[in-house]
Formats: sequence, structure tokens, C-alpha cells
Amino acid sequence: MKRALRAMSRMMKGMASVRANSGACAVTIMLTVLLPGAAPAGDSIVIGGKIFTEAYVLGEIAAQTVEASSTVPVTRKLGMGSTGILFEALKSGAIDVYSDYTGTLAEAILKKPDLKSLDEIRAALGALDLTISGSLGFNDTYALAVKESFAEQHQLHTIGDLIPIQSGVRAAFSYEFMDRKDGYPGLVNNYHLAFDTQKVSRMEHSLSFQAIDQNAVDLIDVYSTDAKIKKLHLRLLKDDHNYFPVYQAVWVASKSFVAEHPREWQALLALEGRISETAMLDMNAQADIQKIPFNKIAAQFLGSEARNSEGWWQEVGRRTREHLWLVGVSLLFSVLVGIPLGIAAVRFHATGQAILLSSAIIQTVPSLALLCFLIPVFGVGTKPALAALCLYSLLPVVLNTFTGIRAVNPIHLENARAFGLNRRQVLFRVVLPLASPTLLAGIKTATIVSIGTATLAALVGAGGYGAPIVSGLALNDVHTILTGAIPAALMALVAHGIFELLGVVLIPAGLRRRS
Amino acid sequence: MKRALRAMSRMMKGMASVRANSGACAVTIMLTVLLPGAAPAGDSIVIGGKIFTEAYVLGEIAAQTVEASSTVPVTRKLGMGSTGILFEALKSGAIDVYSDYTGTLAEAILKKPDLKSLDEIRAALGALDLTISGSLGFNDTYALAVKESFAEQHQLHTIGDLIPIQSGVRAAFSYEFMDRKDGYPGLVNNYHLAFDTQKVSRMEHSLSFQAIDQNAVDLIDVYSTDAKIKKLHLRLLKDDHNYFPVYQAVWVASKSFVAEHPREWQALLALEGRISETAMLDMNAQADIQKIPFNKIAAQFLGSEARNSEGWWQEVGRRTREHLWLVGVSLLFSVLVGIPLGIAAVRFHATGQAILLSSAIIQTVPSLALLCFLIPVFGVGTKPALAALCLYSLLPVVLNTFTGIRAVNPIHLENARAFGLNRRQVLFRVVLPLASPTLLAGIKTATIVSIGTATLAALVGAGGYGAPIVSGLALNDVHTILTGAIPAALMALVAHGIFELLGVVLIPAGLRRRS
Amino acid sequence: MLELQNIYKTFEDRAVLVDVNLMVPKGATHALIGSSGSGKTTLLRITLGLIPFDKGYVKINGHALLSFTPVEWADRIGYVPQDGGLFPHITARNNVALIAKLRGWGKSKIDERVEELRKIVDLDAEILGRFPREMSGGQKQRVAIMRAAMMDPAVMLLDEPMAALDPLIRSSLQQELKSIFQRLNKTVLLVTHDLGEAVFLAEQITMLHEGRMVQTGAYGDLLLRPASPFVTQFINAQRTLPDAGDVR
Amino acid sequence: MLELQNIYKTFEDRAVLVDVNLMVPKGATHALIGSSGSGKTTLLRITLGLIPFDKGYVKINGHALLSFTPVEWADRIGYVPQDGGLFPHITARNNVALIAKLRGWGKSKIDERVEELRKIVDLDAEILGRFPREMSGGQKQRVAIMRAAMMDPAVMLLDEPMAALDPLIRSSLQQELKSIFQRLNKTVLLVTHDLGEAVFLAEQITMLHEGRMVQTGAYGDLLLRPASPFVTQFINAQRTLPDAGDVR
Ligand SMILES: Nc1ncnc2c1ncn2[C@@H]1O[C@H](COP(=O)(O)OP(=O)(O)OP(=O)(O)O)[C@@H](O)[C@H]1O
Ligand SMILES: Nc1ncnc2c1ncn2[C@@H]1O[C@H](COP(=O)(O)OP(=O)(O)OP(=O)(O)O)[C@@H](O)[C@H]1O
Ligand SMILES: [Mg+2]
Ligand SMILES: [Mg+2]
Repeated sequence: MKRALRAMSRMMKGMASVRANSGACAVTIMLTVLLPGAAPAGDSIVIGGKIFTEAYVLGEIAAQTVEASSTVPVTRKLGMGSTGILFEALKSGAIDVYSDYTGTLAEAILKKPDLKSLDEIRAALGALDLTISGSLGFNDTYALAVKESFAEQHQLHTIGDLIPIQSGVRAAFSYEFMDRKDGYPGLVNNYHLAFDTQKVSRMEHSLSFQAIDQNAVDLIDVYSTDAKIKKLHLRLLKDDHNYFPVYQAVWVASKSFVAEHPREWQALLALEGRISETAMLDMNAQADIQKIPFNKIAAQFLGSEARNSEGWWQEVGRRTREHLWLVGVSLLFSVLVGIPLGIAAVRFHATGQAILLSSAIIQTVPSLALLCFLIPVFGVGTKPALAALCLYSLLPVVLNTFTGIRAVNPIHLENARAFGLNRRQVLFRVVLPLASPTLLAGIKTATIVSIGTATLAALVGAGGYGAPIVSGLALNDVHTILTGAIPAALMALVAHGIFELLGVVLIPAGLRRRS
Repeated sequence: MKRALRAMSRMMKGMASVRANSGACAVTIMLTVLLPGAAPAGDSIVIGGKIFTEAYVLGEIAAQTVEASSTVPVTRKLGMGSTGILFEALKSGAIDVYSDYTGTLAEAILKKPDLKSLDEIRAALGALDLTISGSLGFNDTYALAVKESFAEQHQLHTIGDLIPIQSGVRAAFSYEFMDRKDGYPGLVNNYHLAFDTQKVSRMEHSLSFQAIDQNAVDLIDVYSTDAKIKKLHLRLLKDDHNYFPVYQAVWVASKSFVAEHPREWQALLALEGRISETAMLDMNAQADIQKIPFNKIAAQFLGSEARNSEGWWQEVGRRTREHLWLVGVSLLFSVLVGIPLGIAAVRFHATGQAILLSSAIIQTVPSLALLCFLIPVFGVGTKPALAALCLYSLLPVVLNTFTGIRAVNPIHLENARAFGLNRRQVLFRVVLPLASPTLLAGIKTATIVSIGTATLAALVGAGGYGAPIVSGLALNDVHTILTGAIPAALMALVAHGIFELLGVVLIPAGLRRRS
Repeated sequence: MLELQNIYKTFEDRAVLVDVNLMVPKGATHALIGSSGSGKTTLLRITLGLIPFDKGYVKINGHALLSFTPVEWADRIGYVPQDGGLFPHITARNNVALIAKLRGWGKSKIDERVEELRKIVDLDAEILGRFPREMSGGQKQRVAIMRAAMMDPAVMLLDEPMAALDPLIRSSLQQELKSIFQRLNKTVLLVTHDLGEAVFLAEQITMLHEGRMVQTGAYGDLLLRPASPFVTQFINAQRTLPDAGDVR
Repeated sequence: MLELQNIYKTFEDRAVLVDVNLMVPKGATHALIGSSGSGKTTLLRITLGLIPFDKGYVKINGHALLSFTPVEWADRIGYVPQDGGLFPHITARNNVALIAKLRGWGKSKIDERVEELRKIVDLDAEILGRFPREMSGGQKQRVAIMRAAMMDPAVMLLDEPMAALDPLIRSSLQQELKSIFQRLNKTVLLVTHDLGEAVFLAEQITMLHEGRMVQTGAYGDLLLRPASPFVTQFINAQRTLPDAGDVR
């Protein structure tokens, strides 16, 4: 049991760390229509953010900065899936500002990796009606790290300082760093380093921290603001050749936001250059290692009081909204798509068999595999979760629609035609009302299955009740699990109640029994 | 995507390695009745086996030994979940023989960890109508390992040999080993070792292999027949004080098997003392590292020709049987329990609401969480998978039974009573036939959802199509994934076809439409 | 002997039956006539114990409805519902034979009995293999009569059993039933809108109007000594065929 | 004018209608009588275009069934199915008003028309709010007649529309219908087992037997110049009330 829990927790982490997935491209028609990125922005300023520590911290900093400079309410949409999703959200106005890195913008959004300077990137984004601030002050890129003690011993400050001791250095580099042209090969070239290849090993990134801590190696590659740098007392070696690509942190905003809220944008711009690498590293460490809430970290940085930490009720409220959104959309989908498919299945025999078969086959794809397959298409976040939920909710609705309609006594159809109802009218006035109990049972099954399956959505960062369940399972913390599991069960209860009521409203009185 | 896959693979491994889970105790009433351990033995000799490499190898050796000495056909049931499951299977006659370790038998089955000698254990098992062979020749227990090169350098052969260099040894021990009384604390005591505690670290077991390989440490704890010992060129240090508990490998058999098949039992006994630690370690390495099929390894060991490796068709056939068993039992459950619950829900109003609600709430427990919660109750293997599948298949059946019955025109019930049908007869002659289309749709939904959900069963070692899907996801090997996914889809197709036929047989002709 | 004493019944506060008293001696046939919606069908359903009623007693041979199990009670009574009430999912033959099968009759005994009844109601043998939705209105009605008679019950309740039959079959069936009722000493309560049928089959007639009994008596009483002008009106309303003489 | 020419219909190889020819001039009422299962209901369903047939033509005013859309055709014809055929899920009022609503009639116009029809069939206003399962057989039948008449169609097909009505309501309804048919010049095809009703309402009568037309003509023709002995037998089978003189 414990091992299973631990394995699950590792899995969650693996999934959450899928960072800048391009995704969100080959969207199937139906689903794009249904999924407008996220809920619309409305009258508040919406701060977005990606799903890793640094993005949470920066998002909280942005939110509190705007709150301090404005009376417009601020909505936080932190922990969104991928660069692609945030970009779409920005374009559609679902969010107003978020933090990103110049390198990522150039590569993932502009698809021009050779754009380096802030001005070039800002100009290119202009064409998309977006803009960026100047650098916030730090560069989150590759860096080389050694232990403080080791650095002291050998007087290491820059990468170049490694040359005198190069033949004796034991290095462990990540597979990615070793393989990328702009990683190890270029580095050695650029700095004319000559490590003893016997002493350079490839290692899983997370293991290399362990290795350097245990003095098994002397030098590793890191992201320059990784919290572990602080935790393990490592020193970053200065890249004085500016060899590594630049990943300056910036605010990304839509031009319309800048135009409509100049004051707030100015407040954000005032942060330019204010967040040093050390400061960022510090804040990441506070979050990752000391587990201080993001809002506290941001408040401390900004020198203001933390707004009250999100209370239990608030968290449950937010999770409820997220979960409702997931279940609601898939419910809508199953009604708007499943019922017509069920009707079509009755009307056209061969097509009908095909429809019933496909909805059956979709159901056999296990949820984890389906989510894995949907990630390349939809990225991480709400979309793949919604897509999976929609697909899963089809079978009960299609099958019950089909069955319900087939069970309608044909004499009623004959009479309806005799009285001059056309096909549509026969369908809506006679067939569907008479089939409504069975139909409603199918929708109810789909909804309740969705409430359960939607907890899996947390695996792709879509939030909802799954988030506490998943982290609770990871931490082996029953209390946290229940924070998600009990509201999910309650939602099923409420859904049950709503369907009882719907039964009263939708099932024609003439079919109901007085018992 | 890749990371997600990797994370899943890690998870599977984590779950599969839950080794000797006591489990199988607090079985709920209904489910025990439905789950007779595994399929019955019949006229063949059934060789069981647990779900880790060594158990597969030994199982294959036993199977081939019996095959060579007997004309009775041999059935392999390797990869079963836990000690508890194998024990139950042995008692009920579902299997005849399997391999286990004296320590495990004493602890997990006899609950008398102080029984040490083979004779004591055999005597105690006798009371349960079981018996064991003598030791097969090796002891799979804790051991200390160092690198060959390190051993050469310091002339290390026994644990005692560490004393001269004890203050300089860098050791990494697993958490379990450090914490168990009969692990590190007792060891130091027993051998009067005085390691430099600064140099002794705790480490995840799998990481310690990595650490010793990278010369970060010099000494680690291992299981004495772990394949990695060979792979990483480690040397085991002899426990010349016999400090570590003994885990002698033995055959465990039911007395009835010994009585009915004395010749075959003799053939198995002939293997006593024949499998040395080195030989076992070698075979484990062949399986784990060289990926040689178990049957080849066993055949080579026994000096006979390997029987033909299980072909693609045979594997699919076996997976199909396993999957059918999972789906079949849960289907049976949903029919035998779901339909009566649905009927009860119609008959008693308050109870009805309670039934509908509970089946809805069960559905909201996410499958991974449910499996995790069921493992402590049912152990690993088919049982928790079946329990989960049964629970999940309830809602569609209960809800459609309820809805179908409620939709029956009450005039038919009134007439039935007027003609003198009693309650049972009204139910079976009128209500159920008239509700049968809706009912059947519910069972069909449940079945097809089960076919999909049953692939999750592989996570708890229950086999089925999930096994290739899960290992395919782990290896990122689409071909292997499809080996499971396509048959699962086909099974859904066949299920669809069968339900069409069932419709013809079960739905009264008077209700069917000629179209 | 079938007795209904002081029956009151309301549907959602509307009185549907008010103080109805009826006594059908063993072996007698009693006709229930009255305007549409006057409560005739409701009275039969109450007699069968199918719906609860507010006040009164229903008795067979002096034993009250409540002293029997529903099955025992139903076994004593054969019933033809107003609309035939065939089960839609089984064939005509199975509709007729259902109870006999459940009571363990042998196949040959069932076949014999079905054949006997089939001849009485003059139905084509082939029709027995059909489902209700494949039969004409009159065919369904005849199957319903067969079903009610199948177990040869002592009491029969017939709700407009021949309304959908053509005159030819109807009159021959009336003949058959009359002789059966007399020969086998059946106690019969018959609802009909056909006064001719009522007079032909029943010794006593009760007229119901808006849930109340207007009059009970032989046809002669109703005709010659009507309890109210409504009775006379009702009887005279029956449209008769013009005589041959009145026709060009 | 409603014309049926050379209609043939088989159900699973059993001939149900064989060469049926029928001509109902505009404004005329035609009665269809015949034994149970002779194909009367089937003929009406064919006329309505509800079931396919094997041969022949159905025409209104010279235009064939096939030259209309089903909705256009249905709009020309009012229909009372044999069993009433009310939709179970809506109230009696909604059953009656359904088509008018779909055709966009205003509420007051609908209410007026419903009220008018309600008076004709002599139904309690309160009953219109009930669902079919809460009505008596005769009440349902009257609602079915209201529904058929609602849109004031030029052609009406009535399948035993008054079989479940008591003599009093039946005869007054017959009066009403007759005057409506004449006043509004309706073309009517009426199936009935009540010869009195057929003679009272229809100028021409067609007798069907086992799917074939036995005779078409006025009542006098059937009575005085029967095409076969069966016709005479059929007419004489109608059981009449004993005269007052024959009664004690
Ligand atoms: N389930 C019900 N709910 C409410 N009212 C009902 C119900 N069943 C019958 N009624 C009403 O009770 C009264 C008596 O109905 P009943 O069916 O007994 O009449 P009936 O004498 O059989 O009429 P008919 O000759 O038309 O069949 C009618 O007014 C009817 O509308
Ligand atoms: N769906 C069907 N399948 C097979 N046979 C049918 C079907 N519908 C009607 N029949 C048969 O066709 C014949 C004519 O039926 P129809 O209903 O037209 O008779 P009818 O003249 O209306 O009789 P009734 O006076 O009893 O209502 C009958 O023998 C009937 O059994
Ligand atoms: Mg009635
Ligand atoms: Mg008919």
C-alpha cells in the first residue's frame, strides 16, 4: 500500500513537471468549440500562471502587485497546463498577464529560436497583439554548479575557473544537457574545457543532486533558480562567455490589457530588474523546502502583509468550481452529442451499429492511457481532461437513448404521424418524452461516472477534487484525501438530488407514478 | 508524454513489487463467495507462483520438472498476487505446488517468526495439510555487498573481514534495513562492527545500487539473489556468524498432491540442494538483464530443450482468459447483486434512495485510489481488481433496473395481480420481461465499462489485457500496447455482438420491433 | 355468492362510488349498466382487490376479501378488463395459458383447454401464435375472454367483454356464454353498454349513475317501474335497427 | 372525395385485404361493417398512409396519397383510432390541442374550439385536465373524437368511435355528429359494429369479410337484396331489445 502510494506520488510529479508542452494544436473540431481555454475573464484582471513552483510565486507576486495598485478585483488562474494553453488564454482574453521566459516565448510561441533580445521578441509578439515587460531581473537557464566547499577549495567563480582543475573534476550531467547542441558539446567548445571523459557521467537529473551531495561528483548542470541549489549549498559558476541561451523572466500581457489598465501595467513594470536570481532561488526554496504558502512568500518579497491564506472553505469552493466545470462541460457534451448519436443509431441501422460500437470501444481505452494519448494533442491542463471525460460519458447516454427510443410503443409513433406531426415533432413531442426516463437514467449515470473520473483530471493538472486526492495519496495523508473525496461524494449526492428534481420537471407527468 | 509514461512504469513496478502482503483476510462476505481464489484445478497439476522474477523462474523449473516426470498435463499459474493468495489457493486445491521461503512461511502463514528449522516449519504446516521440500539450495536473505574490485583490494570475503577497514567504509543501507532490529543494529552488534556513522547513509534501495556503481559508496545491503549483484559485479560477503534470518527456498505442496502424485513430488524433491545461490542469481540476471524467457532459463538449467516459447497467439489467449475472468465475474456480480438492488430500490422508497445514492457514491471513488484502498483488504492480484470492478459495475445496472421497472405501465402489474400471479411471478413473468430492454442496456454499459476498467487490474498484478498495455506504456512501446488494446477493443466488439444476440434471446419477441 | 356492501371510493377527493350495494347469488348473472364514467370499471377493480377503497365490504360466499391472500382471491375470479389487458410481450396462446402453466397444468391438458375455448370464441387457431400488436381489436377481446375462462373460475367479472365484436360473433358468443354460465353455475358480474346483451345474459340489472345506484331489478322492472326518468331515458336511447318495412 | 382502388394488403404472406374498392363522394358518410379481423382497421390505416400496401391507389379529390407529404395528407384527415390512441404522457386537453398548438393557433382560439367540442361529446370540463390513465374507457373515447375533430378536417376516418359509450351519450353524439357531417359537408368513413349506428349515420354501407368486399349499398339493398346469405345472417344477428310487451 505504502509503496503504491509512493509510486503514485512519483507519477503525479512526473506529470506535473511536463513543463512547456507545445500541445493545443491538432484540436478536434467538436472539442475546440466546447472548450474556450478556460472560463471567461469578465470584469476582473486575471493573472495566469504555469504549473511549477516559480510560476506560482511569480503569479502571486503579479497578483498582489496589481491588487496593491488597483481597485479592480484580481482573479488568479495559476497552475494552468502549458505554454500553449496560456498563450491561447491570453489571446482569447481569458487571462490578462502571466510570467514567462524569453527563450520559451521565442521557441514555443514565436517558433523563432534565434530571436534573442527582448526588443526583437517584443516586436514579434506585437504582431500577435501581445507585449512583454523588461526582464524581471533573473535568467532561469542552464548553469553549472559545484559545492560551496569545493568552490572555496578551488577558488571557483566562473565556468572558466574550472580550466585549471579540469582533468580532476568528476562531473554528472543530465541526459538532456549532454545531448543538446547548446548543452555540453557547445560548452566544452566555447570554454575550451578538457574534462577527463572517464570522469564525466550521464545521470538522471534528480539523481545528480544526490550524487553531488554525497560527494560522488563535483560538478553538475542545474536550472539556475532550482530550489535545491540553495538546499544543498551549491554555488553557480558564472557563464561569463554568455554561452547559455537566455531565459529572462518577463511579464507577458495582451495589448488590450495594457491599454485598458495602464496603471496596473505600470505597477508590474516597476518590478523590472527587481527580482534577482538569488531572490528567486530563495523564494523557490521557501516554497519547495520550507513549504511556505505562495501568497506569504510573495507578500514578504513585496514587503506587504500576506493576504489571508486561502481558507479551507475557499479551497473547497475553488475545487468545487473547477470540478463543476469539468463535469458540467462533459455533461453538456454527452447531452448535445450523445443524445443525437443515440437518435441517429435508432434511425439508421448500419450507422447505428457503428455508433454503438465506437462509443463502446472508446470506453475500453483505460483512462491513464487515454490521458497520456491526449496530452500531445491537447497539452496539459483542463482540455485533455475534458476531452477524456466527454469521450467516457458517451456510452451510457448513447446506449440509453437508443434503448429508450426503441422501447417506445410504435403505436404512438403511428398515431403521431396520423395526426400530422412531422419527424421533428414526433421526436420532440412524442418519442423523447416517452423515452425520457431511460434517457435521464443514462445522463445520470454519465454524470456520476464523470464526477468520479474527473478526479483523474488532476493528473494532467486540471485541478478539481482530484488535486487534494492526488496529493493526499502522494503524502499518504488521509485528511487531505478526504478534502477531495468527501466533496466529490457530496457532489454525487447533489447530482442525485438534481436528477430526482429533473425527473419531476422533464419526465412528463402522465408517465410518472404516484407511489 | 514520455515523462508521464516513465512515471507510470515506475508506478507499475512499485505495485508489482509488493511482495509478501499478508492480505486476503478481512474479505467482505459477498465477494469471498464469488471469488474462489482462482479457477479450479481440474485434472491437471497446477504450479503456482508469486509475482517476482525468482518466483517465475522457480515456477517454470517446477513445471518443467513435473512435465518431464509425468503424463499428467501441467498448468502454470505464475504471477499470482501475494503469499496470502497462494496459500488460500493451495488450501482450496486451486494450485498444487509453488515455491516459497522458510522465513516467509514462518512469518506470513504460520505467524510464528521464531520457527527457524525446516523440520519445525514442515511440522507446523502439516497441521494445515501442507508440506514442504528440503531447501532447494539457496537462501534469499539480506546480505552485504561490495564491488569486486573493492573486495580484491581489501581482501574481503566475510562480513568479519570488514573490521580492519571499518572506519573508512562508506556504506549506504536501505531504510528498511536500517530500521529493522534484525537488520543494521543487530548486525553491528553481532559482528562488533564500528562503522564511521558519518559515512553510513540511508538510501532508497534502488538508488544504493546506483551509488555503489558510481563509487559513491563502498558497501550496501542487498537481497542475496538480486540480479543486479551480477550486473554490477558485486561480491556478497559471507555471513559466517549466520546472523541474518534464513530464507531457504523450498517447494510448498498440499498433502493431497503428494499423496496423489508421489512420482511427481519425488521429481521435485530431487531438486533439493541443486539450486545454488550463484545459480539462482545467474538465472535472475538472465531474466532481468538479458530478458531471456523464463521457460528457456529453466530448460537450460534442467538441461532439457526449452518448450516452445509462448507464441503471440498463446499470450493473447491467456490474456483473454484472464480478462474474461475479470469481466465475467464482475458482470455476474452486477447481475446477481445490481438487479436485486435495483428491484429493492423500486419496492422500498427510503431504502431505494439509499441504494441509488450508495452506488452513485462508489462511482466517485477514483479507480487508482480504490485499488490502493482495496490492497490492504484483498492483497495484490485478482481479488482487489475484481472487487473494484464489481463495485464500479453496480451503478449502471442498479439505475437502469430501477428506471426500467418504474417505466413499466402499471396497468400490466394490475392485470397480473388480477390473474393471480404472486409477487415473484409478477416480477419474473411481467415486470422483468417488460423492463428487459432497459435492464440489458444497463448490463451492457456495465460490461463494456468493465472491459475498459479491467485493464487497470494489471496495476495490482491481476493480468489481463492491462498487462501488455501497462508494460507497453512503461516501455513506450506502441506495439506492446496494441497487443493489449486491440484485443480489448475486440472484446468490446464481441460483447456488443453478444448483447445484440442476448437481446434477441432475452427481450420477449412481443416487445421487439421488426424493422 | 358475490356481495358488495356499502362501497365508497374517492379518487383525489372526487367521489366515484357512493354507497354501492350489490348481491349476486351463486349461479346468477348480474349486469351493470350506466353512463360513461359512472364507476362501473372502478367497481370491478375494487371487487378484484386491485385498488383500495374507502369504506365497505367485498365478500365471496360470505368471506371478506381481506381474509384471502391476493392470489387466493384472484384464483376464484376470472376477469376480462375493459381493454382486454393482454400482456404485450407474449403470444395470445401464452396469455391464455400463463396461469395454467404457473399452476402446473400439463401441456396436453392446457392444449385441450385452449382448443376448447378457442372454439367457443370462434378464433382462428393461427391467431393464437401472434402477439397482441398483430391482432385486430375483436381478436384481442376474444383472447381476453379465453384467458378469463381458462382456469374455470367460479366467479367471473366481465368489463364490456364483447364491445369490439361484430354482431355475428357477438350473438353466437352470447349464446355460448349463457349456456356455460348456466351449465357450470357461474356467478357473473357483467358490465355492458349493450342493453340487449344485458337482458339476454343477466337476470338482474343494476344501473349506476355518477357513482350511485339508480335502480336494481329485472329488465321488466327497469322498463315498467323505472326508479327515475333517467332510467327510461337510458333504455330508450338504445338505437334500434329500422324494420324492413321502413326501408326503401 | 375519398377513393380506394384495388387495394391489396398482406401481412407476412397472409392476404388481409383483397381488391378493395371504395368511393366516398365529397360530403357523404360511408360505413364499413364486417366480421372481426376482416381488415377494417387495416383499411383505415392504409387510407391514412400509416402502413405500406401491396397494390392499389388511395386518392383524395383525385390526387393520390403519394403526391402529398405525410403531414399534408394527415392534415386533410381526422382519425379516431380503434382504441382511442391517446398519448399517455400528456393531459386530455393537450391531446386534443396538440396539433392546433403546433400549427400556431392562439390560446383563446384553441380554448374556444376545445370548449365547443367538449360540449358536443358531453364531457365534464374537469376531465380535460386528467391524464389518459385517469379516465374511464368512454371518457378516453370521447377525447379521441374531440382530437380528430379539432382541426375541422375535410375527411374523417372513425374506427368504432363510440363502442365504449353508453346508449344515452352514444345516441346524442350520433345526432350531433350527423348534423355536423351534413352541415360542414364532411367526407366520412366510419367503422362500426353497431348496425343501427351505421344506418343512422351513413348513406352507403360496405360489408367486408375476410378481406374481401361482400356488398356495397344502402341498408335497404343489404336487407332486401343481399349479395350472399352471409349478409342477411350478419344483419339478423344484431340482438335487439325485447319489446315492452314481451316483458313480465
Ligand atoms: N386513476 C384514476 N384517477 C382519477 N380518476 C379516475 C381514475 N380512474 C378512474 N377515474 C375516474 O373515475 C370515474 C369512474 O371511472 P370508471 O372507469 O369506473 O367509469 P366506467 O363506469 O367504467 O366508465 P366507462 O363506461 O366509460 O368505461 C371516472 O370519472 C374516471 O374519470
Ligand atoms: N401487425 C400485424 N401483423 C400481422 N397481422 C396483422 C397485423 N395487424 C393486423 N393483422 C391481422 O390482419 C387482419 C385484419 O386486422 P384488422 O385489425 O384490420 O381487423 P378489423 O376488421 O379491424 O377487426 P376488428 O373488428 O376485430 O377490429 C386480422 O386477421 C389481424 O390479425
Ligand atoms: Mg369502464
Ligand atoms: Mg378493427
